[in-house]
Amino acid sequence: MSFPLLTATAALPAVGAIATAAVPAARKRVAKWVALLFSVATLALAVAVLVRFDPDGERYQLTESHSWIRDFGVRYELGVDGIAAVLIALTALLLPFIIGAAWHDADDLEPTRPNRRWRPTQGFFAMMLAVEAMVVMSFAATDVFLFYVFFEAMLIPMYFLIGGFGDRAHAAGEEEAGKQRSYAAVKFLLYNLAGGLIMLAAVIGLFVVTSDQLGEGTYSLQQIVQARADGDFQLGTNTERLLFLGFFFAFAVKAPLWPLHTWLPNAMGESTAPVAVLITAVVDKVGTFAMLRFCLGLFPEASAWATPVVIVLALVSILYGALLAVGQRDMKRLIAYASISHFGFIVLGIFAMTSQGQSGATLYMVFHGVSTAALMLVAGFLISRRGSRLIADYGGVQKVAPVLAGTFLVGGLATLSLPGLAPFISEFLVLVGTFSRYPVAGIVATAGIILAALYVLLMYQRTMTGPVEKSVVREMPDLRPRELAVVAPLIALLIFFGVFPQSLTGIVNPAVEHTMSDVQKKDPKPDHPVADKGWFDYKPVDGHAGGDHK
Amino acid sequence: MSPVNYVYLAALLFTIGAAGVLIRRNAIVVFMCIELMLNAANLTLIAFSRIHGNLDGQIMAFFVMVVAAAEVVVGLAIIVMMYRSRHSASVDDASLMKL
Amino acid sequence: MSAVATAGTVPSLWTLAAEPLEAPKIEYGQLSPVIIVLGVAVLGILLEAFLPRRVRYGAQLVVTALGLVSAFAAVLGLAVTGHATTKRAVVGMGALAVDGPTLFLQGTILLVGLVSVFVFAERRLEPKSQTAHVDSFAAQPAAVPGGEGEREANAAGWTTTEVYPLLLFAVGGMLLFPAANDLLTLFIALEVFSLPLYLLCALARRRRLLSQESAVKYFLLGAFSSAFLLFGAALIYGYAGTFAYSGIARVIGNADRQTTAVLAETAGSDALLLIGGALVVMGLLFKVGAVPFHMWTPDVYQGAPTPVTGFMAAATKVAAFGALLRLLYVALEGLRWDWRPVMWGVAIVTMIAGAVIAITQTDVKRLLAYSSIAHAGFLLAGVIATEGRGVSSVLFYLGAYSFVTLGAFAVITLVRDAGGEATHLSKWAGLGRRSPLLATAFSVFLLAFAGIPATSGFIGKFAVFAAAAEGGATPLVVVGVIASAIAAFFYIRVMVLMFFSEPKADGPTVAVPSVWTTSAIAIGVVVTLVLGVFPQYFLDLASQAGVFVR
Amino acid sequence: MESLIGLLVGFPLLGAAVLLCGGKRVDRTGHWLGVLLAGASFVVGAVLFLDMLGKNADERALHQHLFSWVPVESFQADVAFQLDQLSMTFVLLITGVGTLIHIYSVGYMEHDERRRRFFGYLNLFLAAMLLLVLADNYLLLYVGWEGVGLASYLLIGFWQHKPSAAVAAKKAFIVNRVGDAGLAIAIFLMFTTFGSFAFAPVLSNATEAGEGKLTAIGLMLLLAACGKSAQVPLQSWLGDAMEGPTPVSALIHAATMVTAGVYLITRSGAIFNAAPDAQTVVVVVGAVTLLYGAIVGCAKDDIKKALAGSTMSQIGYMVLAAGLGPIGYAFAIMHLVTHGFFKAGLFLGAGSVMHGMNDEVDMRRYGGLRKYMPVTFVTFGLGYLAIIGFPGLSGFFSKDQIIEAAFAKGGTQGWILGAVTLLGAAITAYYMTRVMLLTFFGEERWRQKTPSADAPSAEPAAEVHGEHGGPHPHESPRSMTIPMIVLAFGSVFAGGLFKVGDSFVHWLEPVTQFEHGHPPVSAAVVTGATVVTMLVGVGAAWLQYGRRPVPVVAPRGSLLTRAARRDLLQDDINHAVLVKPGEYLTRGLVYVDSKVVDGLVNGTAASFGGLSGRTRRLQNGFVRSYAVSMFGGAAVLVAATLLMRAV
Repeated sequence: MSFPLLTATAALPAVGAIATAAVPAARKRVAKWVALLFSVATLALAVAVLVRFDPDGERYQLTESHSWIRDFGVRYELGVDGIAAVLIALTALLLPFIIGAAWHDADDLEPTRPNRRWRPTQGFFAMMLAVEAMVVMSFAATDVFLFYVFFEAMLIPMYFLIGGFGDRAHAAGEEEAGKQRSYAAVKFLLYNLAGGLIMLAAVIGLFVVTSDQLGEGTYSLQQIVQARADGDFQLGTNTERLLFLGFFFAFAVKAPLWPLHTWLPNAMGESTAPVAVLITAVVDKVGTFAMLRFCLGLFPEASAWATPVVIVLALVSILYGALLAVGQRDMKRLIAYASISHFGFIVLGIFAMTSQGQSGATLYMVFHGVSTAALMLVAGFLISRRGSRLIADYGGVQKVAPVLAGTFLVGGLATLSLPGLAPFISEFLVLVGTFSRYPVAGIVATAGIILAALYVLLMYQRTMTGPVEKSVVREMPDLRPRELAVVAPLIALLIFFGVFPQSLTGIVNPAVEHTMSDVQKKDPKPDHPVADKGWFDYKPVDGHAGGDHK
Repeated sequence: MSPVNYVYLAALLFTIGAAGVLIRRNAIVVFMCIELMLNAANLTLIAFSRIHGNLDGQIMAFFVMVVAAAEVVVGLAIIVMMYRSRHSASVDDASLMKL
Repeated sequence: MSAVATAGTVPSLWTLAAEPLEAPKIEYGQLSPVIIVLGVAVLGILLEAFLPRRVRYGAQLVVTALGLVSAFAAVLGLAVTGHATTKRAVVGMGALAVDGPTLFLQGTILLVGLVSVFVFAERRLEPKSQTAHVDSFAAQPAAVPGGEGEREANAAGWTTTEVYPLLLFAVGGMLLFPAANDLLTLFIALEVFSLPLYLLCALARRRRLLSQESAVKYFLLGAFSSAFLLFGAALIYGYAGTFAYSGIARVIGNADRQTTAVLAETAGSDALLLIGGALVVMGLLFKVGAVPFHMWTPDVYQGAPTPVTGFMAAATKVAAFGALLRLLYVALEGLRWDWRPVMWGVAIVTMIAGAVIAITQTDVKRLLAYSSIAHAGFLLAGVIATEGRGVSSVLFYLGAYSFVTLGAFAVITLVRDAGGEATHLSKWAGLGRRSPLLATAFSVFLLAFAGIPATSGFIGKFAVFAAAAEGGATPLVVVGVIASAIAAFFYIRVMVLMFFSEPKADGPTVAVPSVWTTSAIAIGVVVTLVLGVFPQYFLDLASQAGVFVR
Repeated sequence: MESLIGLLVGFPLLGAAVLLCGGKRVDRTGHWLGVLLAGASFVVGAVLFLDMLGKNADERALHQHLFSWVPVESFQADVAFQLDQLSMTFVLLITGVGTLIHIYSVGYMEHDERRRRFFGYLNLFLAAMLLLVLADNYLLLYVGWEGVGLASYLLIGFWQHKPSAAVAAKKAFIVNRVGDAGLAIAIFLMFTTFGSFAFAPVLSNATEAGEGKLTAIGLMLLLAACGKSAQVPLQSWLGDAMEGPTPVSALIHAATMVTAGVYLITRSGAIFNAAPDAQTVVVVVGAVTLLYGAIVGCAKDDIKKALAGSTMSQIGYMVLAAGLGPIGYAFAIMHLVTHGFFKAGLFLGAGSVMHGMNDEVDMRRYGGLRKYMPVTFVTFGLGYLAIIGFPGLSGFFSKDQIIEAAFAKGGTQGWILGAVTLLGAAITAYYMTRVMLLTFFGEERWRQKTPSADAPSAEPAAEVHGEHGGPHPHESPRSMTIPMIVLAFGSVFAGGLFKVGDSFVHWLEPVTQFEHGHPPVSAAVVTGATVVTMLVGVGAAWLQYGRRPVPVVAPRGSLLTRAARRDLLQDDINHAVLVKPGEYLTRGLVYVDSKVVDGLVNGTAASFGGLSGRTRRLQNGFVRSYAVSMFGGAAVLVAATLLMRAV
């Protein structure tokens, strides 16, 4: 029995949450440092997971398996493939930055004046860590039920994070802001809860069919996949489709996919920027991840059946999200719609059912997390200076706060997938993967990259350039050291992965191959393959560690 | 006379009692109608007891009577209490809580 | 009579004496829980009669608690010695069944009763009268509200310590109810626990008009429904010639056709059985609060003193579902194909109506009343499932649900303003800011009601739906899931109010409770979480307990 | 030698990193660091060039594989460089002209407080541009392709405080993105057709694929080229791009980046050769743009925009030549290089004029400047002679070759193309003469006080200086004039050098292949016709602007003039066809999202609320109605039970 690394990775932030919450109310600084420390320690464990993970080894590694609820065939089963390992690393990576960026977001209001208003700082950071723990568990769970538990449970702390802590000032006045915020929180929760409950029906259905066919109900992904491979487990066409729909609905809400997306702009718009990052960069990834792991893994035939519709929805998401982003006046909502567009790409990549598409989608999850974090956090810093989310309230910031503007631009360029930055790799892979199976879809999706340029640069132009207003100068100090410390590493990562994505593809590719074999799909062959034609230095397909060719 | 006719009579009584509950306003009368329903049940029990030729039904009837008496004790107490507070025994007046 | 046949003489006292009368065999051991509780109840009456007023509270409390604890110990002893499984038996000359479901539910009821006693015993909440602390019950129930008598009684610091014996009587009846193995016992047990409840409802210290109104409504409707139940019992007797469940089951199963000609004749007419069965079931559905027999629930829940509401909501449901299960599975098993579709309908209507009507409620207690209706629907879904998994899932659900309910109502007793408990939802605004701990506890209960993972509510719901799905009631599961989604809305609404709304200036205060209520709430939270996270042991218990003796 | 290739890109990249991340610490020395690294890159390029000259023509190509970049199954993208003659040509042009313009910028940007940043962007541009021409596969090329787009965006919008500059920068990027999408799709097509997108395997096997596929790839590549090289229909951004500092216009929007499209088409020659339909489209695009740019150039009063029109037109020539296939590739590149010299020189001259004229850009307010700025006048004049194709200067040789090749296309097409190129030459001569006359000759109109409104795009700085009265023209500092002189040399001699013994054509032949085109008439006739049309153009311009005084405020002009001033309505068309509908679509979707999509959700919630509100009224508080409900329920229960049995 080896050291349960995955459990530790999930448990550490949970312990951190408790520790943070237990810090006495007056010692807010201590609580923040505790939270930061735990998130950094979690990152160390996540790195250990990556290091211990052997890309060429078993499909699921670092597995743990214990009985949990025997009656429902539920086991505490953990294990990571390359995709999960990378996503756990992403989660653990982002949390310290999110916490760092949120350093003052939950401080008491008006601390010096007599009408000081206390806010639950400890709770704020504790809930962030709690979310991290649950997200890590969702990525690590190979038991459907176990996954479901954390998939649903993470809604609660998220709900409080969204509804309980808004931007410090709001143009519409505090009361109105409170209303908007609780509307957003409720919408978030109800949407996701509805999705989750429908999934619950499918989860129950899965139990019924497994206990019917395997003699004993089970939720173990590995067991089910194995049984299907052995021919012991076969779902009727209709059953499989219904179950697939149940699962997919929940994931599509979480992802979010058009037309189930409307909660996201509200949630991201009303919450503070770090929480918005938590939503879109961390929590929502569970949805797309689960499509890849559970929808495709458990219901390959139904996935194939649904592919045309899903592809269309993904395309609509891409274009619709981008167009709506162009039309936004509120920069956080703009980023939210941009995320919807990006989630469209991820789903597209997953359901293109090609190696490039799925590897691209996985990388997309990671890179979108980092790039959106960079953009959103800088936007948050900007908003915290002026107290307004409206693009129209800014102008000429570049002149007075060049570093802020510069980082904002880099975040924006990453969002529009500029080559050289990480998201380009993933977006291109998704598009290539899609194009090779569905050319028309690939072309339509490519239109999304033009719109991305439009919404990013439009926002940049309106906020950062132009003549400088006097009030802007007064209110706009450049990035503070803490803020720079949060953003700079993210930007460094974006550049690093833009140049060396290979560090991740090596881990992700084998996992994608397994998924591809789950769904029994092979990449389309080129019409006139040149691989075996030979040219003076053309490398054959198999190696990915090519040397120096003369 | 066939004992089955008693059953029909009991059904009739039961219906009358139920209708009374639905129609009458005075809590006491409503309560009496409920008692009527209980007695209809008693009559049924006894009739069937006779039909089946065993004593179970009759024993049950005795129990029902006891229970009815207990119910009267509790019920009247509650109704009287209500009457004293409101100076009305109309069940329709007891409608503060709704929706 | 054999004596008559052999002697050939007119029976006389002598002959009877010569033939020693066989005393009914009573298994006191197996009946000990009921006997203890009823005995202690009688003792309580005596205490009430002979003890001076000022010591009654303490004495009653001790006696009641001891009684419940020892009854629970008896149940435990019976369970440990195998009376739930191998030694399950019909006792008391066929009147009662002591088997798994009985003991499980009796144990639950006793624990619920015990925790309820804690809430009953709370004396810190009401403002202290001149001489003594007082509880939530009327000083002088017989006095006219607002009259001279009430004022004097209040001034004297009187309390209605009769509530403890009343509680015990109710508990005693409830212990009998799920054990009742013939229609006679069923009816008697019903009345035994109903009558004390009617009285308890009328005993509120504040808002006495509402309290009395609730008692009147409960009483009249309760009596009305028991008349139906009785008439139904009579008709079944007419069909089967016996009240015993086993006998009825035999007749339905055609085993007794040949016994008597009369029986054969009546048994030939299934109409008697069907009508009778429907009426008996209706009487039980009234108690569980199923639509359309639910209308008493909100009014009574609202008007009754909150500790009583909590007790009633939890324990009545447990007892009534126990009785319903036994009736359907032991007596009317042969009619399965008749009652199943009807119960389907009832379950669906109950789930939907409960959830939908709750959306617009403005009073916390009424809200929970409708919530309890919706939960009755979920439970009915489990009832419809097969024996074994269905029964054990319902048992688990009942155990989980009752503690959540108790805890929730205990919280309600603490939120008070000048007029007593502040149950209007608008007054709960901002509770999370004033009293985060209490609001968190209430949130835990709400989340459990909503069925969020990591709470007992989730496991319960899952168990019930899984059983229903396995039993082929998939549409029921789908409706249940939809109803859950609707229901989530109003649970969330309360949480929004508590956490995200600005506290009102004239809002209620949260009274600091004594150890009694605190421990009741704490028990509720702990049970909710433990059953949510480590349910296996209790699921095992429930599934071992899931078989009826016949 | 291979390992030096990386340095080509590495030096300027290092410069960009240091300058952009270094902060205020490098403010004082930053610009010299930029110059130094650009120069270093040039030196490396020169070394490699000399090395290459020493080898046989077939062995000149160098290849350096750095590392595997994105390996996903059959999708194998590498970071690898390929330095062949074509790339070499570009490397020298880019680093050479780039270094000169770096030097020029030291003086030009002297008073700008953000000079360090400017040099950082310039270095970034160099790195990206070099990556573009050195990449050995289309995906890496794409990186450079968008990289230069980014640099262009940053530099056009360098004076961000001017809204017009910021808007122009954004426009440039977005229009370019349309082209980029084309390039991306081309890469997808290559991948699905060949399973690869590296130059070598794709191009050497191009003929195996069907013509339809190749045409599709070709058209997508053309779309990319149109975006980057400002060809119709994606031409609209180039004029606005003149909002950037003049050195930027010289380097990026005249000499190097805008010619990337020509590079792409030439590089992909194997594909176009096998797809005649695509070639035809290329030729048409080139021809249309050639005339379009020329016409626009005639009407502009803003000296930079006039030159921008000219750039567009000259690139039209190159694209046209590239579309002709092997008979034109070499000439396209040759014209590209000579154009790089003289157009950069012209822009630098224009910058020098503006520098001396308080950043005034309206040529109608110049006049008679030759006395005040002799060096500028001479260098600008040599560039002028080169571009109009004055015999003996570099533009003459390269343009003449293209016109010959156009005729050599053969058939009606050949005649039409020849005519168009000749016409273009005439118009070129016309508008360039106009620029020359308006700026350096005639009366000194800048002394006139004009009550009318300021010139449309006077930069803010002009207003500040303007308070002291009129401008005081003066020659620019040494750091600016020296690059201009060097470029003037290039403008004069490059063409001849290339022409001698067809050295340039032979140099490129291994990469682009070469066929000798045979015009239907003799080459001498074509050359003669070229010279004649050029003289006609010059004469027309002299008649209009040399003989008569030029009004300071532009006359209303004919319909065509007015349209040309508005860039032949390009923005109006884009606005009407794309922007407005786009705005409506966006606004509509915002409405749909909140009212329909979200409305459905909220509506569902509300309808449950409504249902709840109605249903709860059944709970009317009356015991008797509760009893009715129970009684009814019992009846239904009984009836249902009986009914189940009956059924």
